[in-house]
Formats: sequence, structure tokens, C-alpha cells
Amino acid sequence: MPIPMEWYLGLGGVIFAVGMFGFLVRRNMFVMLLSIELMLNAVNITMVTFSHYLNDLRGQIFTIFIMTVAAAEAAIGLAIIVTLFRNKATIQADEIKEMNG
Amino acid sequence: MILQAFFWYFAITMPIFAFLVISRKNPVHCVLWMLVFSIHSAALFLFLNAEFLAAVELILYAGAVLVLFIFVIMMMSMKEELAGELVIGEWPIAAALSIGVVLMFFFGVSNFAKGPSGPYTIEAIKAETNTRALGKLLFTEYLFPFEVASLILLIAVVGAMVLAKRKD
Amino acid sequence: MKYAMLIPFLPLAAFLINILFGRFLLKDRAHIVAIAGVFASFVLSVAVFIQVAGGATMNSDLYSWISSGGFRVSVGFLIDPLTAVMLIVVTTVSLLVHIYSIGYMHGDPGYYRFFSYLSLFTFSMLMLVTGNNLLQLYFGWEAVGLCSYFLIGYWYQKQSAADAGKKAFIVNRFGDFGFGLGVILVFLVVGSIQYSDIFASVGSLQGKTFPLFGYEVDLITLIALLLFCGAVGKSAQLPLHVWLPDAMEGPTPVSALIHAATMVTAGVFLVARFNPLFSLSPTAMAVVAITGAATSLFAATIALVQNDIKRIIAYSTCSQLGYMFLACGVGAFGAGIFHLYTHAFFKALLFLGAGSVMHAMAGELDIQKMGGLKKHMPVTYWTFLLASLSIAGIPGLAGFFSKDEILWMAYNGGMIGKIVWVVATIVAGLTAFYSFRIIFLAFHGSFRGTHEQEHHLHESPSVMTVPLAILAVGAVGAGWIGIPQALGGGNWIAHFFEPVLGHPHVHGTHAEEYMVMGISILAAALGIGTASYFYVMSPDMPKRLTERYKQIHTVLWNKYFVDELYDAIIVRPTKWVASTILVGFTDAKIIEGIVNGVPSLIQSFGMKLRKLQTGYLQHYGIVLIFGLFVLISIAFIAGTKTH
Amino acid sequence: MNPSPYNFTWPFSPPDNIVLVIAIILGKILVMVAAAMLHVAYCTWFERKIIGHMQVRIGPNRVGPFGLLQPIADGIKLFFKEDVIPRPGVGSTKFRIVFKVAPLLVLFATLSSLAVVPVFEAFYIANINIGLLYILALSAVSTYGIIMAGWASDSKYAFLGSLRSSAQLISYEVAMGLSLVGVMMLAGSLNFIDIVKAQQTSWHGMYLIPQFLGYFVFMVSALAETNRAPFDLPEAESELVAGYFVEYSGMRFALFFLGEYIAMIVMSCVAVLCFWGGWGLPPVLYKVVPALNDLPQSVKTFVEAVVFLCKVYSHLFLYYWIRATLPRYRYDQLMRIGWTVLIPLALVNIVITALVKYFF
Repeated sequence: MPIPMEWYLGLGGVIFAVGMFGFLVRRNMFVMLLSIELMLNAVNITMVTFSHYLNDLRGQIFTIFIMTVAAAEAAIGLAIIVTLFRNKATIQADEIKEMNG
Repeated sequence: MILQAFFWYFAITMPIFAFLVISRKNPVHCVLWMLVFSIHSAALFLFLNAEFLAAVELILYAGAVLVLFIFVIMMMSMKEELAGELVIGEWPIAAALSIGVVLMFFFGVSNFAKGPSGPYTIEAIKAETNTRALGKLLFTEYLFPFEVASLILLIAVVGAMVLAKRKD
Repeated sequence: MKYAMLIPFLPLAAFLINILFGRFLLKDRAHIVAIAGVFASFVLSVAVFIQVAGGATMNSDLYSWISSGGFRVSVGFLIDPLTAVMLIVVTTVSLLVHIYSIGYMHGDPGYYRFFSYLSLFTFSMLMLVTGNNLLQLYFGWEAVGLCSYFLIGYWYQKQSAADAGKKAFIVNRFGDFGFGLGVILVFLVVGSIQYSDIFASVGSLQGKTFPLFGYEVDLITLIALLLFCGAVGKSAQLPLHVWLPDAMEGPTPVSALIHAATMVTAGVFLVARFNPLFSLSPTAMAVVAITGAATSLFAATIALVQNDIKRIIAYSTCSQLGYMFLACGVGAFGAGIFHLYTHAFFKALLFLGAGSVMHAMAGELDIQKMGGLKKHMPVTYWTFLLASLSIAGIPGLAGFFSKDEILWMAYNGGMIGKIVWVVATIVAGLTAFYSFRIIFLAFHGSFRGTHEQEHHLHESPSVMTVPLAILAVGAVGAGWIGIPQALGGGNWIAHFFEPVLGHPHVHGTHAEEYMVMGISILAAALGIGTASYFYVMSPDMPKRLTERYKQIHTVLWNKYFVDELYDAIIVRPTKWVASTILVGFTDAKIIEGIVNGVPSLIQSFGMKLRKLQTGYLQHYGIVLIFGLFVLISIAFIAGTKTH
Repeated sequence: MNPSPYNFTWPFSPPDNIVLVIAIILGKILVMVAAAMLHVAYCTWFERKIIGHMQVRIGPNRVGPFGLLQPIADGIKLFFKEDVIPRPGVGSTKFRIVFKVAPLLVLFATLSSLAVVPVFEAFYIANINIGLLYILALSAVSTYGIIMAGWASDSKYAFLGSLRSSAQLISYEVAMGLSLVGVMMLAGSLNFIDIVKAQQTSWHGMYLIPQFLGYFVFMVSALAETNRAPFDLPEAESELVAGYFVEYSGMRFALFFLGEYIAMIVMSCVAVLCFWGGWGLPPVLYKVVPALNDLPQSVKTFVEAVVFLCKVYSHLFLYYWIRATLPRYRYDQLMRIGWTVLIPLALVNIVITALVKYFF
């Protein structure tokens, strides 16, 4: 019995929402970055699902590019966190608010 | 029946793992749960006929990105940082928003109409193997984006080094 | 032949190298790169010329430049006899001027800058002449104008040089505006700006009209006149000639290269290139011929009384360019280009000679303060003399053959032709007069400058005199490829040009040709004789003449008051509008009112709004997601409603 | 939700006799794991004997003939030893479960790698198209066992060991993956069986000859990947006591130990499959000795398995030989070799291979 595409898409959506929630509420910047990775993973799942159900490899190609960007983003993000930690001795997102009005 | 059971295993565990990723107090645990999540995600890719991506998911996420995370987390001593509130005070708003997004997502998914079917049927991919088919597409039609991606990675490498290098 | 495409790009490479590395790396060695580039171009040009002489032509696209809808432009090259001759002229003069500049510009702080501009100019000019479409021509056209601006204002610290640069640029705008309109009109009616397409469809345009301000104007005449507008500006014809004499503020090699031999001839080149178009419109031809004749007479008369050596030569250039247009106007495009070709040699030689004199005189330009330079600078003197003989039209020299070809063609050119022939013959006499006025005043007699200057007099270094000598060879021999049949020659050049420029039907007999020739020689001899009478035999004669015909002298001395006229009718009103209306009212009241009012409004608003800016990353995230949520909800709702 | 309008086929439709299939797979797994465990046991014996002889000692010789029962005695000893688990420091949020899972993860990852190793043409647990990538992916996962062990031990030695180890593993994984690219390009496949078959097309029957550069890089990075001398920095006894598993004892220590040796065997298997021609004999041999062609199928299979094991063991011998010969590198030297020598070499190998493959 085949599994409908919507189930996979729903799974991706739920994971995306969880990642989004994590990004919005966590104070720890590492976990915020991890949440972004979660969201990207959710998108990957969606892309691969489309690729499979529409018989089109482009979804997988996009997934490769998303992974590339995710890797780059992680490297830059972590470098920023390291610099931030070195300068401000904190990685809590709500303790950094120099830009407030 | 077995396949459905497998799917439901993933459908139930993966959101749980995702939630564990965002809810652990110690970031190392978060990363380890993320590892578990990636392994499951890789397995899910296998079910979706994307074996190459499954391997790449493990090699790239588990082998590179998450190790990088663990490294950075372990190298910073932040004992005192672990104390204090886990989440910001506005978390109920964010929770409501997230639930709203999920509902909207379900609503949207239920309204999907099928797009045109592509040439890469499962049989076609199997005849050529997934890796080869992907490679052909990537190095012909998507050669330019591929090169751009390599440039992005290069910039990321240089940028990360410039950012994190201690200036003394 | 395919290497022909390299010709423009070698100077471009030299330019890039010099502009990138010249300042700190090459410094005083900048000329090596520049000369290497232009020398390679020169060699290639000669090779191309030989191939073209053998009957080869080329028309091919190198690179698709613009492709927008039906508008397609390529960087393409058209090599035919016309282009081949232009390539020879441009690269030869450019090469010699490059070499000459080593000596002339020695020790200048902007040495590398000078050579990079020269290379850029050479590149632009070569692009202009080799292009196979109007837009490439236009590109080269504007680029040479830009280089001219750079080089006129090369000594930008000097106010007059900077002003002259601006003047050249602005005056050229007037002509180029017309030219631009012409290009657009061509594209509008032909649908392409490739030469081949344009010339192929010229026949079908004949007799069509174009509505302009309510009048139906003949289409071909309109296009031709618009293009001619550009030519008038670039080639310093009446009424846009005012920039050329002022352009003499630039370094002398620049005057030789740009304002005598190459850039100013671009207008003639344009008219010749579009000869299929022009020859279909008698009106346009008449305009070209009359403009040329008028300019030639006008500039020659001014040159009679000026004292600044470079200005005299500049007016002479104007006048000779008028000659070329005159030739084109009577249908003798080949003769015009032939004169362009010979003129390049002797006029570049005159300028470089003048530069050599200036070099010796420490920058002195007034010929009244020179004299007797002959014994101090023999090479300069003899080469200058050859150039003057050539420009005066002494038989056997280059200028004679080309000038005579023009006069003969004009004589055959119907009513208008006869008129311009008379004018041209007079101008020939005047030319001889003012050329030899320089010779006699500057090189003969006794020195009239300061004692210091006299002490300083010396011949220029060989790096300057060798180019003079080479050019002198050109000034003597360049015309031998066009010896008319009447003198037993084959008039090879006319046959060479025939496939591109055609050959007007000549009905005159050989006897008439001898007559025309004789008259022109007579006029030249008369001019030289008068000059020698005025400035050698009875040196007080000019002064007496000046006093007797004071009004005429004043008018000529002030260049017919054209500059003052333009100042009164264009410059001053524009300045008044700018200062009173634009600055005084629009800027001060309206714009500043808005500029000051809006920010203060925004400031007070922003002070209230900035409270929203909490600085918390998560708050922004929540707002962002909320906005996304709302947007997608709207999309869903709208989507479901339409279904 | 609307019923799905899609027609689609499942990538691998379940076979009819699914129970039988699963039973066969389980049986294969059992055989493989048992064989692997046995091999590990006698690998240690083999190592001690070889190094003993190289250092002019005798090696284990008390338990059983030639000390053959020594590994079993060791196993029993480890099994009955006390299992000490360090208590996390005050205020620490580290959980013991991480400490407990770490050795299991290492063992799981390395044992699972064996699943795609074909011992001879017909014996494998899974014949997948991305066999090589699978091995690389699992070796990435096994890194985590080491990181988790060092982190959860809450001890400086262990922590430093695990940091070193993870950095080393990540660095050398790059070189290793790149060194295998040449093989992938030549064979045009990531499937081990295809790779072995591709090697059989040349007279020598092994990629060792065209890919000597790749093999060199692979070999060095395999030593580093398995934390073997001269790259055994993570557990360098003289500096870090025992590196990341200094706090482990008893059975948990044995699990790490098992994991390391199985990793060695897996690496040897990969080397044999990718560079030494797998179970195949050089085709030139069949030409020289035509009688080999006439062997019955069962004998052939037996010969293949023996050839494979011989090759794996000679490769293991190489490991021990290197261990007995070379002194340990310094950590900075190790990293420098990895990034400035091995990776460029692997890239050069790729370029050369690509050029050769394109032009010939």
C-alpha cells in the first residue's frame, strides 16, 4: 500500500515548525543555529519528497545545494558566535541588544 | 504494511528528536540529538529513493557540520552560561505562531495539485543508479549553480577564518 | 586576415597594462609597453593593407555585444580598402607620435598617464574605423572624444587647458547629439545598424519621407544631415569649429595625433563610409560641399594673421578638413580620403615640427618672437619646409596630388562644384601664404626672442627628429600612389577605393585638367611669393597693410568674433538660467525646502517609532514569521476565492 | 486530507516471502559478526606475535599452544572486570547515558560497515550502489563515539584525547574520501562488486598499479582513521595515558577495543576491494595457468574467499609492520601532513586520473 505524498510533506512541515519554534524561543545561540539546520533538513525532506513523487531529480539537486549552503552557513555562524563569545563573553541571544532603539 | 510501519516510525520519532534538539539544556546534547535526527533523516531519504543524498546527509551533517558544532561548543567553557532561563519570555507567542504555521502547512498541503511528471521515473533512475543520474544532471544542466556553490563554500571558509582568527 | 581583429586590442592591452602598473611599476618605462602595442598594430595594419590591396576583404562579428529584442549589435570588423587606408594612417601616425613623445614628454610627472591615454586613444580610433556597425562607430566616436578631452586637459592644473578640454567636449556634444539621433533614425527605418544591412536597404529608402515637426522631410537627406552633424562637430567644421584651436592647449604630440591626423578626420571617414547614403541625396551633398568650402575659406583667412604657431596650424587643419568635406560633397569621396591620407603625414609633421620648435624655445609659441631658427635646428627646418611645400601644393609632393585631385573633381562637379572650385583655389593660395609665413618668420631672419631663449636654442634629440624625418618621407612620397593619368601616373589609389567609394564620372579633358593644375600651382606660387615679399623682402609691409585695413585685420585677428558670438547667445543665457532660476529658485526654495522638511518630519516620526527596535533577535524573528504567516494566509484566502 | 492522486511505485517492493528473506539476512549478519569477532580476537594475537618477533621477543606463548588461547583469556578477563562509571561533577548537566552509549556507537558504526563488504562475489549482506559512500558515512558516525566518550568522561585526558581524535578523524576523512575518488572514476561505480569486477579487466587485476598515489594517500589516512601507530595520537599512552577511553574499564573498554580492530579490518577490506583487486586473482594468472579456468564453481568460490582473507591479512600485517617500525608523530606534524601533503596529493591523483581517463 503506497504512502501518500502528503504524509511526507506533513512530516516535513512539522519538523520545520519545530525548528522555527526553537529558533524563536531559545536563548542559546548554538541551539538557534541548530534550529536553522533543523529547518533546512525539513526543507530537504520536502524537496526529496517532491523529487520522488514527481519523478524529477531536480528536487535532489536542490537538496545538494541546500546542504552546501547549510554547511557554509554553519561555518560562518559558528565563527560569528566564537567572535561574539570572545568579545562579549556570552552566547545568550537576549543579552546582546546593542541595536535597540 | 511493513513500509507503512516504517513510515510511522519515522513520522513519530523524527518530530520527537527535533523537539529534543531544541529543548535540551546542554548544547552538546542538542547536537547529539541532532545527530540521531540526521541518521533518521538519511534513512528517510533511502525510502524516498535518494540513496546518494542519504550518504551525503550522513557525511556532510554528521561528519562535518555537527562535528564543527560539537567542537566549538566543547572548546568554549561556558559553565555559567548553562544556568538561567532556557527560553525567552515570549515563548507562548512563538508557540502559537508555530502551531499556526503547522496548521497552515497542512491546509496548504491538502490543497496541492500535481505538477507535471518529470522524466526520472524510479525505473529510469534504477537503470542508471541514483548517483550517476544525479551527477549527470549536476554537471550538465546545473553546472553553473554548482560552480557558484563551490564559490560560496570558498567564501564561507575564508570568512569563517577571518571572523574567528584571534587578532593579536 | 583574421589577425586584423587583434589590431585594436593590442593598444587596449597596452593601455590596461600602463594604467594598472604604470604609476608605481613602469614609471619612466611606460613608453615601452605603449610602443610595443602600437608597433604590433602597425605591423598588422601593413599586413592587412597588403592583403586588401590584393583584393581581400573581411566582414565578421567577433562577439555579440547587445542583444535586446530586435536590436542586435556585435563587436564586428569590416576591413575594406577604406578601412585599410585608415588603419595605415592611424597606426603610422600614432606610432611616430608615440616615439616622438618619448623625447617630448621626457620627465613629465604624468608620463605613464600620457602613454596610457595615447594607447587608449589609438584603441578607440581603431575601433572607430574597423567597426562594421554604427554603434561600434559611435562607441569609438565617443571614446576618441573622451581621450581627446583627457589629453587636451592633460595639464589639468593649467586653467586654460582644463577649460579647453571642457570646451572641446561640450562643443562636440552638439554635433554628437545629431549623430545619435541619426543612429536612432537609421535603426528605426532600417531595423539594423550593420553597415551591410543599411547599405543594402538604402535603395528602398529613396523617395520616402519622414514627418518632422509637421513637414515631410526626405528620409535620406534627413539621415545624411544628422550623421553630418556629428561629422561637423568632430571635424571642427563651421559652425562647430571653435573647439579645435583651443584644443592646442594639449601637449603638441597630442595635437599632431588627435587634432590633425586622426580623430578630426573621423568626420570625413564617416561621410565617406556612408557614401552610398550621401550620394543619394543631392541636398545633403550640397550641404557637405558648401560647409566644407566655407570652413576652408574661413579658417584659412583667420590663419593669415594669427601669431601663435600652433593655432595657425590648427586653423590650417580646419581648412584642410574643409577641403576633404568639399571633395566628399562633390562626390569625390576617394579624393577626400586620399587627401585625408596625405594630410595626415604633412600635418602631423607640421605639428611635430612646431613641437620641436617649442621644445627649443622653452614653450614659446609666438612666431613674432622667433626667427633665424634655421641654423640652430636644421632637421626641424628642412622637414618643416618639406611639409609646408607639401601642404602648399608644390608639384611632386604628396599634398599636390591629393589637392589637385580634389580641385579637378570639384571642377567637374557641376554648378556647386564650380563655385567650390573657385573657393578651393583661393584657399590653396592662402594656404601657401600662411604656411610660408611661419617658415619665414620662424626660421629665417634674425632671432627676435630674449637673450636667454637664444642661448638655449638647440636641435631636438634624435628620438624626436627621427619621427620628423620619417614623416617627411611620407609628406613627400605619400602622394605618389595617386598620380593622375594626366601626368602619366596610374591613379592607383582611385582604383583601390573604387569598390567602396565609387568614382565620379569625369567629363573634363586632359587639357582642362592641366589648366586646373596650372591655376592651383600658380595660386601656390603666388602665396609663397607674397609671403616671401611680405616677410623677407619688405618686413614692414604687413604692418602697413594692417594699419590700412584695420577693420578687416581686427575681424580676422578675433576669428570673426565667433567665440564672442557664442558667448553672447549660448554661454551667457545658459549661465543666467543656471544661476538665477536653477540655483536661485529651484535649488534654494523647492529642493532645499523638500530636503530639509522631509527629514525633520521623519526625525520626529522616527523618534516615536524607534521604540519598536528592541534589539532582541527573537522579537524580529517572531515579527518576521508573523508577517510571513499573514502573507501566506492572504494568498490562501485569495486563492480559494478565485477557484 | 484528499486521497492521493499519485500513481507511484515503491522503490523496493517487498518480496513475497519476506520472512524467509529477513531470516536469510539475519543469518548472514550473524555469520559476519561472529566471523568478525573471531578475527578480532586472533588479530590481537597475530599483532602481539608479529610485534614480538620484530622486537626479538616471543610474544604470548603460555595459554594454549603458541599462546593461541590468549585472546580468549583476555576476553574473559575483560568481561568479568568491574565496570567503573565516573560520576559527573557537581552542577554538570552531562548524562551518564552518553558515557554508556559512546562505545556502543563506535562498535555499531564499525560493525555496520561490514554489511557492504563482499567476501566473495556471492557473499555480502547488502549489495548497495553507494557502498563506498556508506563506509565513509559510517566512519563519520563512529567519530561521535569517540567525542561522546571523551566529553562524558569529564576528565582532562579523555577530553583532550577526544578533541585530538575528532580533529584527526575529520581531517583525514577528507583525504581518504578524495583518495578513493580515483578508484570511483576508474570503476565508474560506488558498488564494491562493480569495483572489483572493473579491476578484473586489466591484466594485473588491481588498481594498486594505476592508483599508486591514491593508494598511498588512502593507506596513510586509513592509519590515521583507525588511530593506529604512527598516528595513534588520541590514545598516546605517554602523553594522555590512554586518550579518550582512559575512564573506561571492563566490558566497555573492550567494546572500544573491538571497535578499533573491526575498523582496522574494515579499512583493510576497503583497501583490498578498492586497490588490491578484492577476491580476484590477477587475470594474467589465468592465462599463464589455464587449468585454473576449469576448476569447479565451489572450489573457485573457496579460492576466492581464501584469496580475499589472505589479502586482508597481509594488509593487517602492513599495519603491524608500520606500528613496529615508525615512531609516533607529533600532533602538529600529523595535522600538517594531512592538510598540506595528503589532500593535495589526493587532488593531484584525481586530476591525473581524470586526464588519463579522458584521453585514453
